[in-house]
Amino acid sequence: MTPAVLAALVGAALVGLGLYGLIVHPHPLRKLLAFNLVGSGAFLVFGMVARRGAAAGLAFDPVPQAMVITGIVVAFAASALAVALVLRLFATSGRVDLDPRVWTRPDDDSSTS
Amino acid sequence: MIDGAETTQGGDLLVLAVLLPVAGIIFSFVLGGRYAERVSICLAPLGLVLACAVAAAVAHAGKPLAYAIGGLPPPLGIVLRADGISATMLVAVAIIVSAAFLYARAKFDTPERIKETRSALTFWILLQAVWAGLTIIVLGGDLFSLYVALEVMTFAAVPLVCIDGRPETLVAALRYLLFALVGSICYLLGVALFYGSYGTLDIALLAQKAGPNLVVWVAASLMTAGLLAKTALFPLHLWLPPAHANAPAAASAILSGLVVKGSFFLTLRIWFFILPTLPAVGPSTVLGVLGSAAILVGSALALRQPRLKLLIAYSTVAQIGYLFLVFPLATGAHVWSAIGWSAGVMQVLAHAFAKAAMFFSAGLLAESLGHDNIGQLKGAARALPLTFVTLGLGGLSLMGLPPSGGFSAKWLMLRASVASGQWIWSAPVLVGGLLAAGYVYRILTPALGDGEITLKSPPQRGREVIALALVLIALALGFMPPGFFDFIEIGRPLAAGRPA
Amino acid sequence: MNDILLTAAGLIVFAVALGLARVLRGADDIDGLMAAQLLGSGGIGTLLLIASATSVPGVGDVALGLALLAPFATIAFINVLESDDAEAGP
Amino acid sequence: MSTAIDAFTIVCVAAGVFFYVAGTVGLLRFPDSPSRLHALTKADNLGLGLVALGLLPREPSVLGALKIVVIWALVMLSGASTAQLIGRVLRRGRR
Amino acid sequence: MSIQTFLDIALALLVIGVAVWTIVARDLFVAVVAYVVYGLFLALVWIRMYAPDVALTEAAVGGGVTGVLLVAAGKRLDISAIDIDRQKPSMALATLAAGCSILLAGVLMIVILSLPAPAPTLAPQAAAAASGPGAGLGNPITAVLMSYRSFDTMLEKVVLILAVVGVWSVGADQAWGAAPAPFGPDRPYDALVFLAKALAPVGAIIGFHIFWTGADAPGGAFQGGALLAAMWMVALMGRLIELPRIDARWLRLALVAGPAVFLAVGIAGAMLAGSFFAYPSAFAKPLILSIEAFMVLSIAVALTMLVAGPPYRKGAP
Repeated sequence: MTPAVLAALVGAALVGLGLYGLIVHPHPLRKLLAFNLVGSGAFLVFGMVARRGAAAGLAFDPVPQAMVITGIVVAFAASALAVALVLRLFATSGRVDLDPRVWTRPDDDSSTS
Repeated sequence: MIDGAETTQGGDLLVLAVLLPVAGIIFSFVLGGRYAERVSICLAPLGLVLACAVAAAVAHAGKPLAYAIGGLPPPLGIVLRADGISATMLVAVAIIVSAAFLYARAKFDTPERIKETRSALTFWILLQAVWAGLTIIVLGGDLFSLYVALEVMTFAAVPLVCIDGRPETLVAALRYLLFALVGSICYLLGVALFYGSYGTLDIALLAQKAGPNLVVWVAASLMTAGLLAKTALFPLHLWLPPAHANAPAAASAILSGLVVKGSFFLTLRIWFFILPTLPAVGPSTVLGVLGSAAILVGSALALRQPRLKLLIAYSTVAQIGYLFLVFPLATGAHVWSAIGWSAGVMQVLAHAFAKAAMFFSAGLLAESLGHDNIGQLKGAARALPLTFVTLGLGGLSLMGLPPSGGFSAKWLMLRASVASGQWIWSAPVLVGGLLAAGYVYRILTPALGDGEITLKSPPQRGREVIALALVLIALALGFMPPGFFDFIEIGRPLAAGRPA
Repeated sequence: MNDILLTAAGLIVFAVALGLARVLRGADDIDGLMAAQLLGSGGIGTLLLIASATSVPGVGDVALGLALLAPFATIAFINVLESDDAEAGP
Repeated sequence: MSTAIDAFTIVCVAAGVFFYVAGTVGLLRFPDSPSRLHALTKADNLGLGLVALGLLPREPSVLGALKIVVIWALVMLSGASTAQLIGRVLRRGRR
Repeated sequence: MSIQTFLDIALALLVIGVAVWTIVARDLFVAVVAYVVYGLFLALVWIRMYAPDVALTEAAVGGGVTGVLLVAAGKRLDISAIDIDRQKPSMALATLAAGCSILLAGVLMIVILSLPAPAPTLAPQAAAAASGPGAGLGNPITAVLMSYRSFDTMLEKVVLILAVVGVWSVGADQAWGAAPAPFGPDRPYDALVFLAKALAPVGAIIGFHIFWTGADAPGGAFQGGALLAAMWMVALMGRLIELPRIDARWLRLALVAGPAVFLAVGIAGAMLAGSFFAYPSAFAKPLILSIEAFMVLSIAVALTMLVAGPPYRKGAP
């Protein structure tokens, strides 16, 4: 087993772990951490694909690696947006539950448009 | 060289169609303030013209257009392609986005004395971003470009949901974001596996190479699962109703009418364009069953909603279900699969126009009445006649009554299920229609009755007409000439199966 | 020789990873940060050793980047502590 | 010559590893946060310093050697500063 | 078993261990610290995969900048977590989640092991491309990002702009136009000021170095931009400089500079090189480097503004 395949197996495990965290954790920031684990797991699978594609004097196939770099930046942007939403939610309501039952509001409330 | 890898005549149009909204985002962001609105309003007609030009070029050529970016063909380069269905979608997107721009001017105007407001600037930029994302999704020929396009859509759609900043909208946006992000990552994992197997991400190249093996099955399943989370197919629909019901009406119309169709469109790309020859009876059946469940659950929940916008949002959950019946009804190279395909495309279009019109109307109603509680609509139809005409006609299409695009779609679905001997799929179509009738009557019956109603503000004729225009398009779809159904087959693998 | 360097790298990672046990045992936030800090400098040392022992280009630059970023989490944390009263940004 | 350099490298790196281990043990064993902080800074500076010193003569290019020195200097700088910051926070008794 | 294999396995176990810890930690803040540590180990894994470019990105973006973002948020939300984390997930939910996760991870592992050999690759084409049409760069990753997949790279910059708009959009209406909340207390400790003064200029030089060498060696616009963002943040934390107002024209221009220049060059390519996003072969390298220079600017500003958060005005709700 090459280091790359080993890393990809780790990636698969991370995807599983992250999924577990996403489902069981009620706190949005914990969910975000879990999502980031899933993301990095997926990137490791890309990394293995890149390393397996070593050829023509290159130690890796640059195409998947370029994609990982794009992906990392996008994942960061997503984290930033999520953090901003959570902090704003906490600031305006003092709580961060995502459970919809907490948020059902009386029907006579005013309009939304 | 494989077909569709090199730039064809008219390919430039595709790049321009993508770059137009991208440039719009950049200009709006730099100029700021009311210029964001002006840029959007100026670009919309250009986009519409470009979309029509693309459609005309596809129809004229009778085969897909392609453009290899940078003159660099796949596997290393990226190709934009427009076939029949993407040209159709491009036009629909341009029309609905333009309508949303016009409709939103009243609400997201920047007042004279103020340099720039939060909601106006973000709204105009993000709506253009949705437009850009959808354009790339329908034209993209490379699975990774499509991933980036999906992310463009996510980053545009999520803040639109919480643009008015109330805590419950923030929760809706956050849940939407998490679903969307996980969906993207699942999609990305599938992309990695496809690349690892075939060394390319170009859709046309993959279609030639991909065969039925374990890696392909897993990759396609992962991507589909991720896209289902973004499309909000039952049981992954939980995020949709609060998100769509809480956004401003113009945004709700785009989110419900178009954004969920973007990820659905990619599901079509995977199964009908990359893997058309896979013996996919199992997956199609699963998708069909989930779709049927969505029709029943979504409709049943719509019947119980206290607020108009929530009702319409749950109706979206149900109507998305219909879309997935296209998988059992159009898979494979049968005579009937062309009917199923036509049905699916028709459902996409009819729902997009009708739902956008209904959300527009719901927004107008809420602005005029100061609320959108269904229990307090008594006599509202007399006060807002045009709005209720639009709601009623939209409901007609949702129910699937003639003459409407919704009727054509459901009629074609029934025909396909009969022709293919898969009678079972007619059941959800028919039951869904009845349930839709139920929830549409829930809105109309009290409104048509007697009652005293006080308007907070007078009806806005101009915006009512925009909504009415969209719903009329939804009805007009019921009168599409046969040539249209030939057009949407252009470039579809296995399209040969259709009757001459 | 390269194997010796790699072994040293492994030992350092192992040692600082043990330091993490400190945080695992549920000490307070500051201990957690100190462990993270130690891990940062351990990681840099490891990278230097790997750079010297293997022929992967660019490892030195990665170490350089890490060295720049090592104090970040700690500073951010302290800033939050200090600005808690003001309810200010990150 | 090269054996002498190798020996030098080995001695320095081994000493560096020792300080890393010592720092960890300190972090684990010392009773209170200020003394743990002490252990941490020692390990940071000496451990990395010795490893860097040991690797310097193996570096073929001047630029590479310079890079190692810069890295070490950066870690020294940020380690010392953050230690001070943590120390202040500890003294103020904030957790 | 060679020493390398042993180390690889140990590293793999460490990564998984820290990841498990991120998930199971009782305390929100501990989970965040674990995640920062995880980013560091991940950088080591990327090195072992012969991916120094990715390792650098992971260290700078994944570990460094995300670390600042999450540590600050985690500390602030610590209180909110107390009552939420007490709600233990029901046994049924936990079992279901574990089942799904194990199934997914298992299937992925099987698929990973059954990928075809020899692996398909675009490395030969990319290597030829790096010295061939439209590039002339020694770093094949930069060539792929800037030439062959230029379209994706430009779109991804647009994503960054949208993320900034999204983050700004959650601010209060009354605060619109103002600067985000400052990064640190009004009167930072002397040690922090000293660190900022010393680190920021050195770091800025290193950031430029990494961007500049990126044409031919590991590094590039992303990594350089992320390091520059980090250095800007250090200076902001030491209150050496202040955050700009979000309606400042220069800020808006800096944020769009990368994609705008990319777009302009892409359109010019249609006239000068016969195809959108094609580079005239004589100027390919200087053109790419100048696009990258603007991208570095945009990335650095965007990352910083993403961490800084929405505009802030005292007293606004």
